[in-house]
Amino acid sequence: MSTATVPEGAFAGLRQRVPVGSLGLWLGLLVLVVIAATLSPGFLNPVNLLNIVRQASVVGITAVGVTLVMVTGGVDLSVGAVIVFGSVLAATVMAGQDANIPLACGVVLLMGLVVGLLNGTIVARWRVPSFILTLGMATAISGITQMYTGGTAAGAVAPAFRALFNGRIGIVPVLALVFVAVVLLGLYVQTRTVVGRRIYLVGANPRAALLSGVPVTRTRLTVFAISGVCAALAGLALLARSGVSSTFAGQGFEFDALAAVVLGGTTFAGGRGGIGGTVAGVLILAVSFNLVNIIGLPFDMELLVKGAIILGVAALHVAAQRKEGLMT
Amino acid sequence: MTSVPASPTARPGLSGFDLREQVARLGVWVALGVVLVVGIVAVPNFATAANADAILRQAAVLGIVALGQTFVVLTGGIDLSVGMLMGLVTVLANGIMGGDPALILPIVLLALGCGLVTGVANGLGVVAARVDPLIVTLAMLSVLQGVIFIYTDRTVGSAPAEFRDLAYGSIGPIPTPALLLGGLAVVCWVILARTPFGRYVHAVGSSAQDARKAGIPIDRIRLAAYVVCSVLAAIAGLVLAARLGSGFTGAGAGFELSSIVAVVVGGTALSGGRGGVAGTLAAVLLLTILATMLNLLGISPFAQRVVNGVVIVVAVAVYTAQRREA
Amino acid sequence: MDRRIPIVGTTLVALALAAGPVAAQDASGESGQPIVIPEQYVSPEALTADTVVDTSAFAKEGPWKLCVSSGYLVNSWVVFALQHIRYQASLEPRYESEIVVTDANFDPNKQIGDITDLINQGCDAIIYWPVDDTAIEPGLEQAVAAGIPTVNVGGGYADLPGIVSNAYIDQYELGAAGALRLAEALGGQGKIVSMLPIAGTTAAVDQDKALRDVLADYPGIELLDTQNGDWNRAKAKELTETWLQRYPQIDGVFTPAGQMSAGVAEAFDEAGRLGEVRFSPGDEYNGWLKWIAAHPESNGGVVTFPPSAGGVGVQQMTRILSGEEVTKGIHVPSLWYAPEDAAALADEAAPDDWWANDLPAEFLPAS
Amino acid sequence: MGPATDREPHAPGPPGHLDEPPVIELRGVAKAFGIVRALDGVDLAVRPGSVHALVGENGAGKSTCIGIIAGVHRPDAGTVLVRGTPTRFAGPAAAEAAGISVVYQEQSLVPDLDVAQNIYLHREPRRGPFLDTRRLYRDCTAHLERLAIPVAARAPVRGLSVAERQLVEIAKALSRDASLIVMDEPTASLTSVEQEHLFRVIEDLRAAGRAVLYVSHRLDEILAITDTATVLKDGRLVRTMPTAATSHQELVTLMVGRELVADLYPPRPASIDRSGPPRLSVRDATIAAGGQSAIEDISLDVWPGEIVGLAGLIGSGRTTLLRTIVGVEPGATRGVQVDGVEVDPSPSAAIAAGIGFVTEDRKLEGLALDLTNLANLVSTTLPARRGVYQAAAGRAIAETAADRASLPRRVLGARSRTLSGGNQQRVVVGKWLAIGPRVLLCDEPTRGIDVGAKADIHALLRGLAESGMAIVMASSDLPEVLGVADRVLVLREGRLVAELPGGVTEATVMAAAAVGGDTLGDSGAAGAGGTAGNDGTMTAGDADEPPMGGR
Repeated sequence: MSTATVPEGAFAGLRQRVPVGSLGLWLGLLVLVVIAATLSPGFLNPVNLLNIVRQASVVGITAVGVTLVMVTGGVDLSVGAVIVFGSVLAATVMAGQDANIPLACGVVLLMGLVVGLLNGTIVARWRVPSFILTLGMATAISGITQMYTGGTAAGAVAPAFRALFNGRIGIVPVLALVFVAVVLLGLYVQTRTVVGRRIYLVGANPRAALLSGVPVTRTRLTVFAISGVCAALAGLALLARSGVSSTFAGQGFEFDALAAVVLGGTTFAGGRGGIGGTVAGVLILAVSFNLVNIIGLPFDMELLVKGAIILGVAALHVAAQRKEGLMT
Repeated sequence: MTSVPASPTARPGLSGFDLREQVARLGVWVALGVVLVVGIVAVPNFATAANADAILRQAAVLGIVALGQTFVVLTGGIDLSVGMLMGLVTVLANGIMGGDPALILPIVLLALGCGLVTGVANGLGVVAARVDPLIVTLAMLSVLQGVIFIYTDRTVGSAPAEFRDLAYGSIGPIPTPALLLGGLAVVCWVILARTPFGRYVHAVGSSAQDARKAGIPIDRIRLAAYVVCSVLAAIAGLVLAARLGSGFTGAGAGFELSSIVAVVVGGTALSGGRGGVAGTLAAVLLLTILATMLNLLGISPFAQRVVNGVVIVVAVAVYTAQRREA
Repeated sequence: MDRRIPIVGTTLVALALAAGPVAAQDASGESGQPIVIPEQYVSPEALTADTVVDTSAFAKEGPWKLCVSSGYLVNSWVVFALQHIRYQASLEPRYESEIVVTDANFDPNKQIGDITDLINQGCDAIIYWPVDDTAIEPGLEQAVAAGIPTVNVGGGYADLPGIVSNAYIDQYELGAAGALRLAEALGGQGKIVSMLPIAGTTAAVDQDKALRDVLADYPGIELLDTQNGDWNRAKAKELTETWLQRYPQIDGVFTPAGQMSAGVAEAFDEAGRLGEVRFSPGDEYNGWLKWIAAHPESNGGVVTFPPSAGGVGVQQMTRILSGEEVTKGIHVPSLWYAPEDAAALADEAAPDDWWANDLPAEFLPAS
Repeated sequence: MGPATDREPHAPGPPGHLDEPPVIELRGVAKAFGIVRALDGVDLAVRPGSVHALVGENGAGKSTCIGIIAGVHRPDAGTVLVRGTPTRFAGPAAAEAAGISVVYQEQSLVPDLDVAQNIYLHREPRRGPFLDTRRLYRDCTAHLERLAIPVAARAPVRGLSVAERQLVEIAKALSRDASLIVMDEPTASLTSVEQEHLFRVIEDLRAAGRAVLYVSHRLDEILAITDTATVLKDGRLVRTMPTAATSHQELVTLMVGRELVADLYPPRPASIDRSGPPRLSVRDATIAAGGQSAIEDISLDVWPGEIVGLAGLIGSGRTTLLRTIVGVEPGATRGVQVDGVEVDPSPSAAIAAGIGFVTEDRKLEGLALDLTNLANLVSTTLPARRGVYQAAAGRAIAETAADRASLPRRVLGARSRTLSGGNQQRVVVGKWLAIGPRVLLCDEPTRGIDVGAKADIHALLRGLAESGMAIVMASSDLPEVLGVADRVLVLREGRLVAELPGGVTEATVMAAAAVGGDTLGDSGAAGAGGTAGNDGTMTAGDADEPPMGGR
């Protein structure tokens, strides 16, 4: 007996194989792209498009990790602080020497892992609500960052680090490639691994997952660890991009990432959504930002439009979901 | 002899009193007590009337906005727009008054009107458009900030002396803003604990579906919660306007998160349904007193931040552990 | 007074200006010296800075407990200003060695509370930089009422009852100097964009006004767009990338803060359009100084935004506590360094997020 | 127990009410959800002073019918008449105002409120604009006592067991001055004693001139207590008839549309070979306070091919025992062996040892409703090679499991939420069959599912046992326990008090469950089940206090 003859089953199977999020979301992105292309002839220039992807890379890399956390029903607001700490730490360890680059990257990723494991342990074992826990963690980490640096972003970026990560291969920015690589890796974990399966089971019904033998605690720990490492990697990306660490630079990244993830259809309730939708969310925000600048709106109007775009896309997305019968 | 057989799960109900649940509920008050005792015993210049006065005045702004945030969180929502609303009220109030006491009443009405409109807009976004509250209010944050900058791009206006009394005056020995906070807290407590509306707020947050089955108009309750939240944020904005005495465009930034922290540290579950304003009030006092103590102890600002983060983490962890056992 | 030199200079230039704006070629003065700008661009409120303040009410015997209320600390400039305060206080034996520092993290409500805490713990003097001048003034008034002098450092000049004195850097003057320098570099012709700090801050407001006032005298220069780069190198770079996409030709960039100058310049460089553009002077942020050293051909030099204002504030405070007569404001002059001289300020060994300074090693920010 | 005269005669019902117009009447009502026609031209009239049964298989349209009567759904076509007046309910509140009260099958209590707050939700006694808390608890306590429901008015609902919640649910519906009470599977999680009590309550309601619309899968109940029966099939009305004029067989035929085997229960094997080692062995399971209730020193052995039934009242520890065996109850002491090998206390260890656990509550613990049935079916196994999920193997496992649980393969890609209760239960059973279990623990395996599906599941369990599996089945449905199990263990207050052969009478079991282990010990040779017993604490005082018992 084959499922192919039954439309319902076939469609669901298809959706599982191509984990891109909802169609409405990509249509929304398309609309924004069309508007931008109409307003600015240079918008569709591949270099510009790739630049937008590169601009989105810091938030995007972060959002991949946050997505996995949110699919399990949690949230990670400490990522902004980890990004900043990561970039500061990397610059300090590098101290301007190319020879220190591997060590610096290693130390930063390890830091992200440790923070993620700490978040995950507290959330999974003590079952503390992750929103507030990671908010507190963010405050503590930014304090530690300042204590560590004495308030200024110490250290210096090694020349080769910038040359490598802020450069291009052909016309393709390396950071855009890193972003794409992280997305593909994330999609692989989400769709092809046991961990990916477990993440959805835990998010959709943790009690059922536990009884089904899913290691719920370890799964939660894993996603927070992934999120921490992604944020640390985003910190490295930020450093590569801005050339300097700053104790101030990362403020707000956690909400940018969160907005992208939620726009992408991953809900706070968990069990739904995924990295595919998140990528669309990240790109929608990036194109919106670009669009607002293209039009050259004054700061006040910029804020109004930004609010309207977030709300509009989210409402469209919700409407599409409701049509799909996912919401009651 | 009781007529209930066996089931230990019925035990809490037997007396209608569960010790652990009560401990969980009182946890934040216990922490507040401990911090107070430590402060009085170990921190120089802490146990003075002047310090108490300062703490109460500083706590009032966060306290009032956190009261409102409690309503929204109880329904299972969240409001990130409160800070910018406070900023807008601060800017408009001082900008328009420009020191003219005759404008106080109109300004108060205008502020409440701003709160009402914002609350209705947030509420409709959540109940009518069914967008996640975090997204709705994040968008609203952006919109309100835009409105502030449409009105002015710099610090404007001033508050007349009569208006400043809202923040700096005293009635008897009690600072006016503390009295306002106390009064609003009592009103909010009565609403939540003693009126049908309050009961429905809890019910909607605990299980919207079941509340709907009971005939509760859940959308209207949610909408009302956002309105209450925004109106209280507007009142907090008025107190902030009086305290700052001028319209600073960035005045309210940060209150969205600090109010949520206060609500959660106060024991209201972010998932909704459980908690109340009493805990929020205690948490606001706890956080304010802690900040003051660290200042009085001369702890470095960087270390203070770490302490703040750890306090949030530990408070919530301990609290969760208590609730889980209960 | 420290302010006299620029004013004298200003007068001279003003005379020279009689022939028209083009004559203001030397408007920025000599390299390494305080900036000099035409009188028409001097902000009027700054003139009250010469008002003499009676400090007798604040005079007291040492030792003095010096306290610092910071509006924010997540910014390397204020960290350096704080280190200048520490250093300067260490030179005056009447100050207690321990300095109390509070941080309001951009919340004016908390800064008022912090100031009250400082009053309650018996501080003898409060040096501060505000979240916003007027927004925290009620707290300062309480301090003054309690007999505690207050000195504002780093921000603009503010004439308010709660402020005993200001060690100020004139944001308008700095902006005007930068704008004039850019206008001259462009020969009075071209299209420019403007990158300002955080919207609503005194710096953004004053610099914007200065730019527009100067441009009013240069009708050949067109201001294409204004954005807020928030003193953030990454954000400035991102905004500039959009400019580069929008405008096929950009002749000049007005960006008087080094963090943003560096981000803007990098974006132009990466787009291969560094050749077409002139920059306004940035400040002595080390990342910008390093850029200047590496790109002698394309930079706008430096108009300093000296963190030593912190030290000047302590000196002013010492006079107040001693009962000496002071003025309402003490101007901390911005110095002008031509591009060729600015490179010498760069400290290649130090991080980018660093400021040119003369502090002894033990007073440099800990890392 | 609970004689009718104890109850407040709060019914206005005048005599001669049978001549009155129906309390509620549906005429030609149709309702579609998307392309699914849930109801198609259904007529239904419920008269005052009558108990009206609504029967049908899952998906027959019963729930939609209730939804329309309760004002949750609005009909696409047809008329709803309340006491003869055409009415359109704006919402649940309007239906409630019209005197309609619903006991939902899917319980509708708000977990963070207490019992009294739930019972009077949206109808709180007030004093001026404020809640009259004192009266709330006073009224509620009186109401609960009147119904002899052993739950405290101030008990938070979050802490109540499923059965206790069901009782509160009924109390809530009865607290309204309703002229029509709709009961959707009210006995699904009740034990026999509680059911008996409920039936007396219903009898009183009828006597008081109220109308009761009674929805149940348990045909014996329907035949016993209802006056009229309406059978739905596929959203259409099949027939309405006086209950007295029909039979079990006829009802089943009408519902299913085909003849079912007369005996609902599969034949039991003549004997079980207990000479070998037991497949599942539990020694001295003890836990002070588990998720549901405490248990103490429970030991049992189950041999291959055997189905052991667990009977007992609410809170007797049936569920806790099962949860302890699979190792999800922290703090429990226990010795569990499968085929003589010790099993660590964790669900994954239990799965590795071949223990499957079909949980009581599908939505709470059984299924991830938002995920596909395929995802749920493979959730217990997740075939992997070096961390990489083997999709093809997973699909094969799911298909095999679906086949064994009689779940159509075409629904594998659909979300579990979209299935009927019976099919959802098949998914739950299927995901445990996927592990190739040696031991299967079932908690209320047929709760709230229809006759056909129920018989399927019974047959499935029997078939699994015959293949050598050891099965432990806890159920409140006593006929089910007696009909399916080879051996029945009776729990009371967390202790094992009796061990009875399958096929004993319900009365025997109830006596043991309510009174204590008088009948225990005769089958001690059958296993360690005999080790727990009457320790003398069971006094006559306890005996007359079953949950629904009165004073």
